Amino acid sequence: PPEPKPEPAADDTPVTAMFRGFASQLDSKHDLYERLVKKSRDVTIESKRIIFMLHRVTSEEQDRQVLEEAAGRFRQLEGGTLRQIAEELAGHDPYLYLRAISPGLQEYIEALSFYHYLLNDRVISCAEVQQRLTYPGGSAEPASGAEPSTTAGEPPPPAETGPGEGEVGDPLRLPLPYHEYVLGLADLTGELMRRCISSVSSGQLEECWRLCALLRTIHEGFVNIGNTGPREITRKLATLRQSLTKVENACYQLKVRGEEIPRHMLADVFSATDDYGAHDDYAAD
Amino acid sequence: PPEPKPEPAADDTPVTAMFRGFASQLDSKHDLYERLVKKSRDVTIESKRIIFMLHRVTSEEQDRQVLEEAAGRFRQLEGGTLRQIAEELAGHDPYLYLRAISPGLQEYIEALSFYHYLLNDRVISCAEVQQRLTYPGGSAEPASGAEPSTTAGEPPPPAETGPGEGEVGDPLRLPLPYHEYVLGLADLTGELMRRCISSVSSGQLEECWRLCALLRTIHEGFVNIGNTGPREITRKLATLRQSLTKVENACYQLKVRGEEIPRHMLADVFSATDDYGAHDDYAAD
Amino acid sequence: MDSSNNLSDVFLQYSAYMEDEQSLREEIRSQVRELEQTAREMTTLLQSVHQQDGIQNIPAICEKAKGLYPTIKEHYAALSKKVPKDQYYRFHDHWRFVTQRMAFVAALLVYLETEQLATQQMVADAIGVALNKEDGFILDLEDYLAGLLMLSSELSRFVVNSVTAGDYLRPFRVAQFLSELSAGFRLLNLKNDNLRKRFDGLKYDLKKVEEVVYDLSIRGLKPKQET
Amino acid sequence: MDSSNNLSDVFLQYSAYMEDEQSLREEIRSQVRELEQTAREMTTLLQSVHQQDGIQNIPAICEKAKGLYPTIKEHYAALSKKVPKDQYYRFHDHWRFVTQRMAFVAALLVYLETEQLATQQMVADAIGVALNKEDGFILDLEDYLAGLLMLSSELSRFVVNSVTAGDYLRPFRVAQFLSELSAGFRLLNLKNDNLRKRFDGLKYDLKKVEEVVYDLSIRGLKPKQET
Amino acid sequence: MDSSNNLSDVFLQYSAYMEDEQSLREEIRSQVRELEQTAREMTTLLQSVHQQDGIQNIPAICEKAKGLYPTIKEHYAALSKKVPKDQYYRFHDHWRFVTQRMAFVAALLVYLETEQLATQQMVADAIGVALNKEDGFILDLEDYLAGLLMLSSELSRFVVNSVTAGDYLRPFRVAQFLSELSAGFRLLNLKNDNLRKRFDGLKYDLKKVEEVVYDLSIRGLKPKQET
Amino acid sequence: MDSSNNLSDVFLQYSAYMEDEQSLREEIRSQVRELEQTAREMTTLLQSVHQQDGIQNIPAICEKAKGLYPTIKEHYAALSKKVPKDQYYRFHDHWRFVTQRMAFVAALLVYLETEQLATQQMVADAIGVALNKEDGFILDLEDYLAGLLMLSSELSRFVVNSVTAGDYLRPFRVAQFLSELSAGFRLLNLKNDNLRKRFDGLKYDLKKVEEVVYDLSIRGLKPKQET
Amino acid sequence: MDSSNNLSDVFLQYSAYMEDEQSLREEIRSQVRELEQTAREMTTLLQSVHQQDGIQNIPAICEKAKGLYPTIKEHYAALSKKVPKDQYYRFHDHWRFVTQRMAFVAALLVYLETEQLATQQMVADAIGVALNKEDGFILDLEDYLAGLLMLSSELSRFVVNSVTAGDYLRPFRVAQFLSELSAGFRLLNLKNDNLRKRFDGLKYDLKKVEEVVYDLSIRGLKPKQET
Amino acid sequence: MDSSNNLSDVFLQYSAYMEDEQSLREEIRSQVRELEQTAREMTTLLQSVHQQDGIQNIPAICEKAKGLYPTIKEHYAALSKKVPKDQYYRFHDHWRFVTQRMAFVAALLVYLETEQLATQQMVADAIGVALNKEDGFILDLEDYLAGLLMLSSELSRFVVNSVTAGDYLRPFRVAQFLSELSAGFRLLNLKNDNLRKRFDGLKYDLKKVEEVVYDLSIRGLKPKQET
Ligand SMILES: [Mn+2]
Ligand SMILES: [Mn+2]
Repeated sequence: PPEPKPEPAADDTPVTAMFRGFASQLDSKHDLYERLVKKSRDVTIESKRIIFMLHRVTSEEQDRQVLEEAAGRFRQLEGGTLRQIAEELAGHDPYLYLRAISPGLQEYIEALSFYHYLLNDRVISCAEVQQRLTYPGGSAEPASGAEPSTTAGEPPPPAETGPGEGEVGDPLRLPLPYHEYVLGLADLTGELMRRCISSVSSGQLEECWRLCALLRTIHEGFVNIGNTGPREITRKLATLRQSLTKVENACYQLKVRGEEIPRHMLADVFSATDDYGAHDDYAAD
Repeated sequence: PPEPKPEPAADDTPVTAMFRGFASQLDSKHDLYERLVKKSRDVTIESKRIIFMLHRVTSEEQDRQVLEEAAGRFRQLEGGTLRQIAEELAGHDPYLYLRAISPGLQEYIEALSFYHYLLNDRVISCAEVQQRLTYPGGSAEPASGAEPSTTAGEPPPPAETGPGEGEVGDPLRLPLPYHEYVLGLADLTGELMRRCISSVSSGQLEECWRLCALLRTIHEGFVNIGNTGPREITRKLATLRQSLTKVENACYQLKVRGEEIPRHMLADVFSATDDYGAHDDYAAD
Repeated sequence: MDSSNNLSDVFLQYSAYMEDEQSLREEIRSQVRELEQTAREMTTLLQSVHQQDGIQNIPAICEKAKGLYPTIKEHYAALSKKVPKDQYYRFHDHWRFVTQRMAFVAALLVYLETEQLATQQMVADAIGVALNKEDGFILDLEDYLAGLLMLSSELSRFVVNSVTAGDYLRPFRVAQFLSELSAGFRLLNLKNDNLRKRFDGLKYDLKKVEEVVYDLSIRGLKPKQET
Repeated sequence: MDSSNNLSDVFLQYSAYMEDEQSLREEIRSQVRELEQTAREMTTLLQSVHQQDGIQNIPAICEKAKGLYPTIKEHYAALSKKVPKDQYYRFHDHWRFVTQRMAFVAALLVYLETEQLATQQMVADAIGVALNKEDGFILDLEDYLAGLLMLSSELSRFVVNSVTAGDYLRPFRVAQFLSELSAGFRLLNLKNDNLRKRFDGLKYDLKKVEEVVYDLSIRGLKPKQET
Repeated sequence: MDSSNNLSDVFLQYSAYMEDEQSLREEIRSQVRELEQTAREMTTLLQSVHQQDGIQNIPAICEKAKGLYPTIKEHYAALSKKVPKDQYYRFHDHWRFVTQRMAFVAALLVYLETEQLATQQMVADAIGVALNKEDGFILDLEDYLAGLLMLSSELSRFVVNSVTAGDYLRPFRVAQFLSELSAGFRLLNLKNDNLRKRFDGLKYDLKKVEEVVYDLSIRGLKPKQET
Repeated sequence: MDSSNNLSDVFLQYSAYMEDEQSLREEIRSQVRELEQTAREMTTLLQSVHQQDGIQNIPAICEKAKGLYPTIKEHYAALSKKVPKDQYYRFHDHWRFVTQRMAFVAALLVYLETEQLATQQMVADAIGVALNKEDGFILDLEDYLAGLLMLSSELSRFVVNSVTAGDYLRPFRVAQFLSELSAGFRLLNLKNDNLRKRFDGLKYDLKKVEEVVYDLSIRGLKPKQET
Repeated sequence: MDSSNNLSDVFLQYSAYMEDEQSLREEIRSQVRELEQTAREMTTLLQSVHQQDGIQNIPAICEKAKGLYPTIKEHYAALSKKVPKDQYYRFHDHWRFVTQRMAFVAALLVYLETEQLATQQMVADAIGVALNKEDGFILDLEDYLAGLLMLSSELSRFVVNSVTAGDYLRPFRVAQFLSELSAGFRLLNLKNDNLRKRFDGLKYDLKKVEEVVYDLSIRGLKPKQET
Repeated sequence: MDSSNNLSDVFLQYSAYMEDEQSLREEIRSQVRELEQTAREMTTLLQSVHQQDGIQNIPAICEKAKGLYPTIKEHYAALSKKVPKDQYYRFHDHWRFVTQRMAFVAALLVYLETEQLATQQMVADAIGVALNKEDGFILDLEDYLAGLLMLSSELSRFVVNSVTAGDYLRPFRVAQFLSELSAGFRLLNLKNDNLRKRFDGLKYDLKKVEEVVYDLSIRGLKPKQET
């Protein structure tokens, strides 16, 4: 963060001198805000790219490779841009700048929780995410994998950590408000829906049922929140419901279509086998 | 009005043949509408120009000349574009096309009533306006003063009067709904306000008082209508109120300024003499 | 003072004018409300064609619905008397919606009985209004067209229920009908936003019916007489 | 079939209930429209105080306007009969606006005649409604306050026109009145957005009147009796 | 000075009155918030009928949800005590939404257990409020109807999930139920814009369920007992 | 099933989190309401400087208003205790408005007593909050600036009333003061929409005061000591 | 006087300039209307590919539609002459919609004839506009992409009707094509909301086509030549 | 596979193109921000003409302000390089506001130095942009006119402060100038709502200046050299 640099002009009145100080304070606040907006945008872009990549996950062997690549990119993101955000924020009231970083944070949570679901078949908790955004050793050396970012021209973080420099021993952390985490989860449902739609095409029926159940559970959670949460949630709830409807309709279609599959043809259609299509009373054909 | 010209294609089904007829009906309705919109726009432009010109009226001699020019231009407008509109509408339900011609009509009423006020010092009535828009002899020869308009390419009115041709004896008239007339009056107040502001500068105090009283009376009329009229009135009422406030403030300023005029200086300031400035208790100066 | 007297005449006249208009509108509105009531009854009666047993009883249902035509005609006659000549479009908004609905009802009845498209003339006759301005209270072309577009939505639902009720032939005929109707509408240069939006609905309805036809075809349920 | 019949009975019942309410609402609306008509007439009459000659004739103008109070009271009595005792607030929106206007008219009359502030009680009495919910159709406090805030705007216009008509004393008295009224409103914790916005208007009106006082003072037009 | 003192007294009185009302509103709001909390819990519990295993466990789920009725009743009793008898509609907006939701919940429970339509009386009893204005805190008819229309949307979703869970019979029964419900609503002359829009939703829900029935029929999945 | 258990933990935690937040917000809101009450009282007291007799009694009025500072400080102390460290801006919206008003009040008091611009430090001290985040509950810079911009509007009104009360010197001094303030604000790169709009107000206020100065100058009422 | 004359000359010049622009806009609008007319005709012609007999006659239908290209080119040439070279984006909104439609038409024609994706260059050539800004009136990239996304929706409908008409091969080829198109769009970082929404539509079109492929596969209707 | 590779190449190309445009917009925005900074500095410098001592020092103030023209020109040159020659109007909104402000600044400087109206050419030259589209980055006519209308408001304030500072000649000259400017604008047929509203402002500015002229005249302060 650039220090205030009021350059009093020769003909300044006391009032103008004072306002030069204000100008410099407002500018540095605004500059920090802008820097955070840019970094947040970088986080959004990279998170969206990881999500795109994760949608490629289908077969076992490929999975491992893609998931490993994703793991690496998350490490880079967390050690790079996200860490820089944490450093910029150190010593500031994070809520003053929340609106600047919120879009990036939510997209990161969306990507990370999608990855985590693919890897572990469960939803990552808020504490787990916070853990990943906590950097032991405080303002230590920048993460080794820091990506070559467009912000290269800025002063290197270790040299000048700004207002927070007094607390070198404390772990550096990018504070994650619970609301942001939950809003990220709400976005996750869109990706789960997309994954379900692709699963239908690639015949991974088992996963469709699983995704459908998961989406229903998330939906229940949000129904219980209702309109008590931040206003954004209400807006996202509508999208969530749409995603849920799409998934439920896809599962429904799989079911009714599956009901008329002649058993012997199953192998031709789906590469993966499953315990599916027990009924045989399909229509005259 | 162009007659329907459905050209049945060779491979038409009965349905498509029927729809060709509909298409032609819809198109000719739409074309008429568009023609009326254009003519209405011409009426608006000419009316606005006359209003501009009328704002030049100040001294006696010049007045006569400007007012005569305005009279001529109104005759031309009424015998030209407005008559063309009447001819286009002959035989049609005018309310179907009211929205096309309404802006032009209202601007014309605004201009005409402004002119009429300057000439006769009173407001023209709806019947008087309707009188001017009634053309004896029905679809007779076009008015001699018809302006060289851009619509020259169209068929000459006498040759083809369209659906209304059966009623040659009836006077041709451009129907003027009362609402349109009243809406035009509402617009007049804006011009009266502008005239008042100019009168202040040119020192015609008598006229300011007169205009102020007139505006107040129109305002009372509209207060009595309230929100029972068409929605447009409510919108215009706000503008009317603004105009009234401006005029009342101008009169107020004239009064308080006048109060401190040294009597002997009056002649220098105002060209017109008046029974004004009776008080002498003006501030120390 | 002269100008002020003159002005008070203007506003008095206007006041009287508005009161007349107000009470005329009130009468029209109340007449339209009765018309809407009957129109709603006809629509409700026709809803039963979607029922399992309704599909087998179409002629009876149509007869029952048509029994309300005389009432509809009376309402239109009464309404028509209230509206001054050449001022149809001054008050059009009051009956626009119900007339579109009646055009739909009439066109649905014609379709159910003859599988033909009801012409504007047929609809006008059915509800007892004129086609040409000279002959009085009319059926506006755009209202008629709006009615046809409601028909397409009803038919796409009807096709689904027909199949459920075991009638595999109907979808093929309806697809043909809607395809012709759609071709017709494509010829129009729709400036009216409302019609344009509903025409998008027709495209969607047609697609839906085409999918039903596809479902039947792929399952070999396409009856023989269709080729 | 049994359940279906039953269901349609239940809905017929609901339907009847809703029709009743609908027509009650219709009656209220039409009664309110008449009330509005008279209220508009009173407002229009009072507008003439702004005219040059009106300022000299205030008592006569007030008398003329007050001549309409009996009609107003009749309208409120008729309205009050229509509204079920415990459903005032169900239909409040219908007469809210006109009642605010009547509160304004009554307060303006009181001010013009006595240069005093009309209390809620005085306004209620003038238009013939109650103050306490127990006594029936009431004057809602917020509607009364809204009326007072309209008064301030009318008075600021009145001050300007008084000066134009040569009355240099009035601005000083109105400034004092509005300043007290403003102090009164400051005591209220206004949660109602509408009132709060109008109160900002009062501040603006007061400022406007203060500027008139200033204009007179600086030109030595401040009459002697004020110091 | 006298008038000024007086004026400030009057305003102090108004101020006290408004503060009282303010705090009443505050209390109502906080009571409604608790009610909403329980309503949300019931809704959440009922959501599990959509899960694969939920469909086999409907009676148990219903029991669990009904276990919250006593709490709901307590909340309504508390609320009812706060609201002055004749001011129900003054504060109606505060509990309108949650009451519609409760009407939906109650009607869903009745449907899941009996496949019948819950009447207004049944809903009022379930949540512990009155039906007639004379008896105090009531269930407004329009709120009840809004609840029914939410039910239709939930059922159309439920039908889809039932099929996914292998229950091919349910769609036929729900189609019948919604078709009757739709006929019922057709009897009403809906002036309320909100209800009218939701009724359009019901038509859409019905169409959706009919398409499910179609899907089953065309694939020969129509169970034997239905004809 | 694992994932579902895990998820219900997530939502349970979130629910608890939100309840905590909700009740904290409730407490803050109620504390702020008390603060607003005192702030309103101070503003009301200061209003009397606009009165004829008030202008002669400025010191006494200021003393009386300053008598409420201890109460203000208590409220801020209580508020400050409720807000967790480093979460000032999480709840800022709750007290933003009243703090701007207090900044205005404090700056007005300083101006009336010293004709100087109150610094951010002076305002912070007066209302008992800190300037640096490290020292606790702070006075946000933008809120302080918003308070200064309210001051300009009050002063432009004050100038008008001063002249009415016969003080012809004050306008010249206020014009100078506002002109400096305006030059100061011009140095800021205002991103905050609210401040930017209010700054437009300052320009207007300055123009107004310049016109008063003009009125005095042209009438030779410009006192000698000003050149 | 000199300066005044001069000034009025300058303003007359400005006035003329503004009138010119107004009439230019008018001309553009009317030229675009003609273009839209022809575009509509082409679309209508191409609709017949969905007909039973149309699917067997694709080459003839394409020829007929392509017969209108010269007219389209004339319209674009006329339009291009009207638009000042460097002001394309000043008036872009006027022809944006019809150009997207023409991009769709051109891409559909290319697909029907070659089963290839029409590049931006191919579309530009077909309708007679340039690709590079240097060469004059261009085909904006986003308009081209919007046209491609309309294509996907048309093809998903086409696939359904192809199967009905007995062409079991086409779905497999269209599925491949749309899958590649979808992969292409995934490479874009779509900022344009409109495009992004349409891209979601492409995914659904693809899913629909894949379901048709599935339907054919399970019935052994997958033709041999596809692998 | 061949076609697929090709397709993905094409889309990669499109993708790059879109990214470029995005970053171009970013660069333009940041360049405009710098331009705004300098424009603000010039405005601030020119504010001092309203000060007592400033009015005696106009030439020096103008010189100082003009010292920033080179920077302004650099910014416009840099901006101009970024904007593709034929896409001025694609990005116009980004610099529209600051260019209006610069037109105002340039016209004010010309007026202060020569008491002439700056033509569009003069303004364009001063800020270093072209007048004709052929010559590159231009000064749009409407932006120039908006700048002139800002000038009138500044001059009306300037006139008031001039009189305060003892300059009694200036009001007569400014009145003449604004009267000519107003006549000029009357020649335009303003379609642009924003311009039309600002033109109403010009009329009021003129009235204000004429009142000053009147004030001077009645006091015999009209200097001799003016006739
Ligand atoms: Mn996403
Ligand atoms: Mn006008």
